[in-house]
Amino acid sequence: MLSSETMLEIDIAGIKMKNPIMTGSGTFGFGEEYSDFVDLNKIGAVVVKGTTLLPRCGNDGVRIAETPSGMLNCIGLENPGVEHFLSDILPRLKKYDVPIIVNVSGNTVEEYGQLAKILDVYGIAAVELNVSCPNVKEGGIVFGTNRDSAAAVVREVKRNTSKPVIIKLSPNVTDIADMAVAVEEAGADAISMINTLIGMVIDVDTWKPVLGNITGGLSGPAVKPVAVRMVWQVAQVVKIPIIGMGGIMTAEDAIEFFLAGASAVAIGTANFVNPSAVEDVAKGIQEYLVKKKLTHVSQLIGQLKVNK
Amino acid sequence: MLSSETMLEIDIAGIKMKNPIMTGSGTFGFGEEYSDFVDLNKIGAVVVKGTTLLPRCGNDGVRIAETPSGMLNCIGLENPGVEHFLSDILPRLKKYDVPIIVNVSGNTVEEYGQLAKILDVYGIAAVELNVSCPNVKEGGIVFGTNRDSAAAVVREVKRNTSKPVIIKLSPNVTDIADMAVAVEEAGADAISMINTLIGMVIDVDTWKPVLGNITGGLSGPAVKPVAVRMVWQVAQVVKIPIIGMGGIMTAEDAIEFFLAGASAVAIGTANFVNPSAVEDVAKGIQEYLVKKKLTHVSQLIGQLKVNK
Amino acid sequence: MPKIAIDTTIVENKSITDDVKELIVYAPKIAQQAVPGQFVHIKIATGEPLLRRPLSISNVNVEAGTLSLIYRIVGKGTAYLANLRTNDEVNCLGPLGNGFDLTCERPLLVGGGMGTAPLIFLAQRLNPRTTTVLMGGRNKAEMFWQPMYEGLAKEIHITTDDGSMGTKGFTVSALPELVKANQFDRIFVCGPHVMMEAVAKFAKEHEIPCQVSLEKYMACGIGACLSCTCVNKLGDKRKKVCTDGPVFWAEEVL
Amino acid sequence: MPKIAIDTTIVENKSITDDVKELIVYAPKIAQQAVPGQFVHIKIATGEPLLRRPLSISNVNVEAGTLSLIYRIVGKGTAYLANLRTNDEVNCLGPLGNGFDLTCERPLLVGGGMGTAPLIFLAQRLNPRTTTVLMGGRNKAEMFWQPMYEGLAKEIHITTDDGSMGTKGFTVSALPELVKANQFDRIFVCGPHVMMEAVAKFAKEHEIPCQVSLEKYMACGIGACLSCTCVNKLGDKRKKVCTDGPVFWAEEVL
Ligand SMILES: Cc1cc2nc3c(=O)[nH]c(=O)nc-3n(C[C@H](O)[C@H](O)[C@H](O)COP(=O)(O)OP(=O)(O)OC[C@H]3O[C@@H](n4cnc5c(N)ncnc54)[C@H](O)[C@@H]3O)c2cc1C
Ligand SMILES: Cc1cc2nc3c(=O)[nH]c(=O)nc-3n(C[C@H](O)[C@H](O)[C@H](O)COP(=O)(O)OP(=O)(O)OC[C@H]3O[C@@H](n4cnc5c(N)ncnc54)[C@H](O)[C@@H]3O)c2cc1C
Ligand SMILES: Cc1cc2nc3c(=O)[nH]c(=O)nc-3n(C[C@H](O)[C@H](O)[C@H](O)COP(=O)(O)O)c2cc1C
Ligand SMILES: Cc1cc2nc3c(=O)[nH]c(=O)nc-3n(C[C@H](O)[C@H](O)[C@H](O)COP(=O)(O)O)c2cc1C
Ligand code: FES
Ligand code: FES
Repeated sequence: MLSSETMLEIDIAGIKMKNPIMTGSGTFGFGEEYSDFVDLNKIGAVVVKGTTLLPRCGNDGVRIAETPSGMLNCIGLENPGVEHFLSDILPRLKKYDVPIIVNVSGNTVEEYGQLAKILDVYGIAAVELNVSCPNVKEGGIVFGTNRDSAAAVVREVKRNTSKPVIIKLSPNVTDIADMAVAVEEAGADAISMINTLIGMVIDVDTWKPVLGNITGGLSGPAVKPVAVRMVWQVAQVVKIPIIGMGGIMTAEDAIEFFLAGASAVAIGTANFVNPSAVEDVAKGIQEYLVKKKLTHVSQLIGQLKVNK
Repeated sequence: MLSSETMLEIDIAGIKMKNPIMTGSGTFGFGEEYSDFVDLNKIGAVVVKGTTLLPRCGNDGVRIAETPSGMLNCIGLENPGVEHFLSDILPRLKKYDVPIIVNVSGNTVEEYGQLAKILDVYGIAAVELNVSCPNVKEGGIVFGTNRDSAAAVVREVKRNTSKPVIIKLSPNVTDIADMAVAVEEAGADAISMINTLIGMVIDVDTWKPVLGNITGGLSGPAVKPVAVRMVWQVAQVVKIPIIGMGGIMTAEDAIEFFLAGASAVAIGTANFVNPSAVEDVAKGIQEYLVKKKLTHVSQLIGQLKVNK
Repeated sequence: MPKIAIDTTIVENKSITDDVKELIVYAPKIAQQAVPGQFVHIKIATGEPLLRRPLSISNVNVEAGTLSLIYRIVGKGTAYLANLRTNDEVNCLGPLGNGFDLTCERPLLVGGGMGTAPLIFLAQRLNPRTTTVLMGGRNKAEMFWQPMYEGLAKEIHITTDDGSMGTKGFTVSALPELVKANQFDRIFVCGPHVMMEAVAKFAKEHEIPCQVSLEKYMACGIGACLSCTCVNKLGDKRKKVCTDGPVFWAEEVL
Repeated sequence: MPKIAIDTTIVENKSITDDVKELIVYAPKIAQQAVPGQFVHIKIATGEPLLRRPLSISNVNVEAGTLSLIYRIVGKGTAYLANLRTNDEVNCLGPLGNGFDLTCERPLLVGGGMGTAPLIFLAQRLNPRTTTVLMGGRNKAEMFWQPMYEGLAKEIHITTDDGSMGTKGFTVSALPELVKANQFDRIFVCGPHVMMEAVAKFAKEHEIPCQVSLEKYMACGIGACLSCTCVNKLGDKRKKVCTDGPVFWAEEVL
């Protein structure tokens, strides 16, 4: 029997984590915002807000809408830019003993490469590629819904960094397994999934979209069944580790993802509801392992019993 | 000002309906099951359970699972077969003054044609093509997620029937607008959307999938934002009418679909929660029109105000 | 006999054990029509949980216009239900399903766990026939049923898995003796699937007509969604537990 | 001053008008720290609605350890909240946001609609300074605030859109006269956006420092999600209403 200290320790693509509970980019700020509620030294990894080359002020108008068991957001990648992150924010984060993963978005394949290169510095554990934002060069196609573009982004980033490269898959695709295979072949070190499903809410009084951006990304418990299914499908076809997310509120939700094949999980929307969710989920998983007389969380990974 | 009788009357691809509230296939049986709760003569159309050439007994094991604001189902197209439908069920339905639309599923393109031909009889208002079931000939690909297969199904059916042909789109695709354009070009008279999103739930106690079929189709309020978004996207690119569905519980939900561009709506999962949902939604829409001083439901269709 | 869906007021929601409660709702139209073996499908809250929950009618009081539903708290819906108070409302859809076939003279009722609930209503309606009840549970704590059968059965036999009350063992182990001592012309059984299988097998061997009451996950409860079908051993078409059942002749479904 | 998220017990949830209620919750740690202008973000039920709801702290009773939240029932969350009873629990996250700047001597408080709520707490803490309150609403039915300001303001002026109480018109129409009669060195305004804009414009013209309190849809409430940002007129970066606000100097954001 391992001690409770080590039963959650895990290594994802070379990123050593005290437990497999990470934060979903955009839902945990830069980590510091949650320091009243969570001991940042006790969580698996902090994945910071989506970062771009230049500062962005994001979308105008209403940016979130609540939906049944979920929410839509169209923040629009508001962020201070990568340089400001490195000069002003990262130094503060370094005082915590937690891997910092930077989620990045580019307008072109080259921009992803540039971002990766700039971020290939001490204090950053990995980069996570957000390929779900519309871009210009590809004529409105999103990198995340085209296997070749997604693979091109991964290859370009791998050429530019020594850090592990995580690519975050969009669920808005016909064949998620095919996307996963493409990015694995291109050299991705890990896959995180799922990003948000595209959705929309209309105000029946004003006849206008509720969100300033018309559509937004759906997250929260509503999407969990889709996320678990996709993680399971991808786990059948790739060897690289999967970071599962989408609607995780409790340890039990997280365990569904592990059983489906995720090696780690991330907590997104749940942080808004319960600001200590990341720690609570980690504790709950530990309790579950003890109850089930297991010694390490890895004993759950991909253990779904399917007899068809 | 039109009378309350006529303010909801609508014609979808030649199907004359007293109101634009239909039922979602598979959620309303053959209509008769709901006759204690709904006056079938007062609803827009009854879309009956998915029908196949031969009787099918459906999937084994657990067939439904509740999810946050939604449910998964894997009924597996249990149905008595088209011949039994025509000989035993349709005669009973003919006594109601309501259009009967038959939802059909084939294993091959030809089967869809055969089904359409067999159903090209008096008493049937239209056929609705369910193209979201895995099939054999295409090697596991689902017709509904491939533009060419979907178009081929529509063409084959059009050749074999004099009835309006509605094709029901699957939301499990990268580009729903592209699918819609393909089926419109192939001659579809109307589009219904959305069918269910594929999802999965795992029992963390037994480590088994809850559903006998491992995965199932997600429906209910959870999917509404995705459905409204897809209807809106498709309404921008096709001229044929759209029958919107996905999570409609109330008149307000239905109105979102009209504003997004649907000409009619269907009620699915809500029937299980409120067995008189179809009539309640129709009444609610009428009240809304009166409140908004509108004279006809068509004044809502596609009226979303977007200033981007 | 039309089914109805109505908002009903909670008259009482009382604890029986730590995790079992009895809900009394005022639903005169359903109470009047209901027969033993039927169930109601209840919508517990406006929003979540989304689906209705099927609960057997464990008894009715036609004069008072009330239904009694005895339920174990097992998940989200029943936990929420347990928090409701007198005068709160739940929507009841019912009465649903078919009932037990009462054309018998000397019935044996076999209940296991929560399956014992609908047999109370059955015992009541079998009166004044001579009725024997056999009930089983895991331990003494689960065997709170006896007072509810007061005056409804000639004799009550109890088995518990751990022997903490009645005879140690499963209900089926008690059958040979009971059948030897009585001339049963019917066995009604409601409980865990394995138990119903065992009792039905025994009944078949002893040529006693046997009815079972099945449980399946249900969405509509009225025969429309096909969530709940089971294999029909006597034909090719499936049976719907919600409308063809929940009560079946054992040989149809087991 | 660490923020906390705690389960709090409802002391009272009383009706003020048809659609406005006052919720008193026992949250001593928050009550102790809170300053006027701050809010709490409350999780109303375990499941749905999913997100928290921001409500201004309309007053605190440090001795009793309670917070008062005055809310209008406008949608799903507030409707659910309105149904809660004494001893029910809600989870409170707070105190959130910055507060009003109290470095003034002769303040004018302008409240519109539910924006009048946080000004009660402000008026209390401005004591013993001489405070004038101007409040506006659509009609008499909306102007239930007066007793809540009892003893907190030197004078209270009221405007209603329909003239059913006080002066007919908007709050801003009453400003010229008030400003002529008093030497205000600060205007605090909380209410509909258009009203705050009008008051801020007036304040600027009359060179009276003015603070406004903004409302935005919020997910986290603690500066992490960027749901709530607004344009910073004095710089290039956006401001977060939940942490940089909700109280801003008018020229920063209007
Ligand atoms: C005809 C019939 C009669 C029943 N009568 C009784 C009774 O009298 N007393 C009693 O305690 N229980 C009875 N049950 C079982 C009862 O319906 C479930 O315990 C209850 O639905 C669990 O709901 P939950 O939200 O607490 O559990 P959850 O596990 O959270 O429910 C999740 C979903 O699974 C379904 N589900 C879970 N367990 C069962 C089950 N055993 N059977 C059917 N659906 C299930 C729920 O309805 C819901 O859709 C009956 C079931 C059926 C089919
Ligand atoms: C800092 C702050 C302080 C507030 N203080 C008060 C107060 O003291 N008294 C009071 O009555 N109201 C106050 N409000 C507004 C209050 O938060 C909303 O009325 C409430 O969230 C509506 O919730 P609902 O579920 O009833 O409405 P719904 O419309 O069903 O809510 C749907 C979603 O929209 C959000 N939302 C709707 N209206 C508003 C709004 N006006 N502002 C922000 N989010 C909104 C909800 O939070 C929720 O996420 C305040 C808002 C903010 C931002
Ligand atoms: C407000 C908000 C902002 C988000 N911003 C980002 C982002 O910048 N980059 C990114 O890759 N994902 C972003 N996401 C997606 C989340 O990281 C996560 O993938 C998604 O929300 C699903 O998980 P959940 O259901 O637990 O929230 C955002 C989500 C939310 C709700
Ligand atoms: C139990 C169940 C069975 C269904 N069966 C079918 C079917 O046979 N054919 C079909 O095209 N769609 C079927 N559907 C999909 C619905 O018709 C509808 O498209 C979907 O449920 C979304 O609408 P809703 O959210 O209102 O339920 C089924 C849905 C459910 C829940
Ligand atoms: S529950 Fe729907 S058919 Fe039985
Ligand atoms: S509400 Fe999340 S940053 Fe303000």
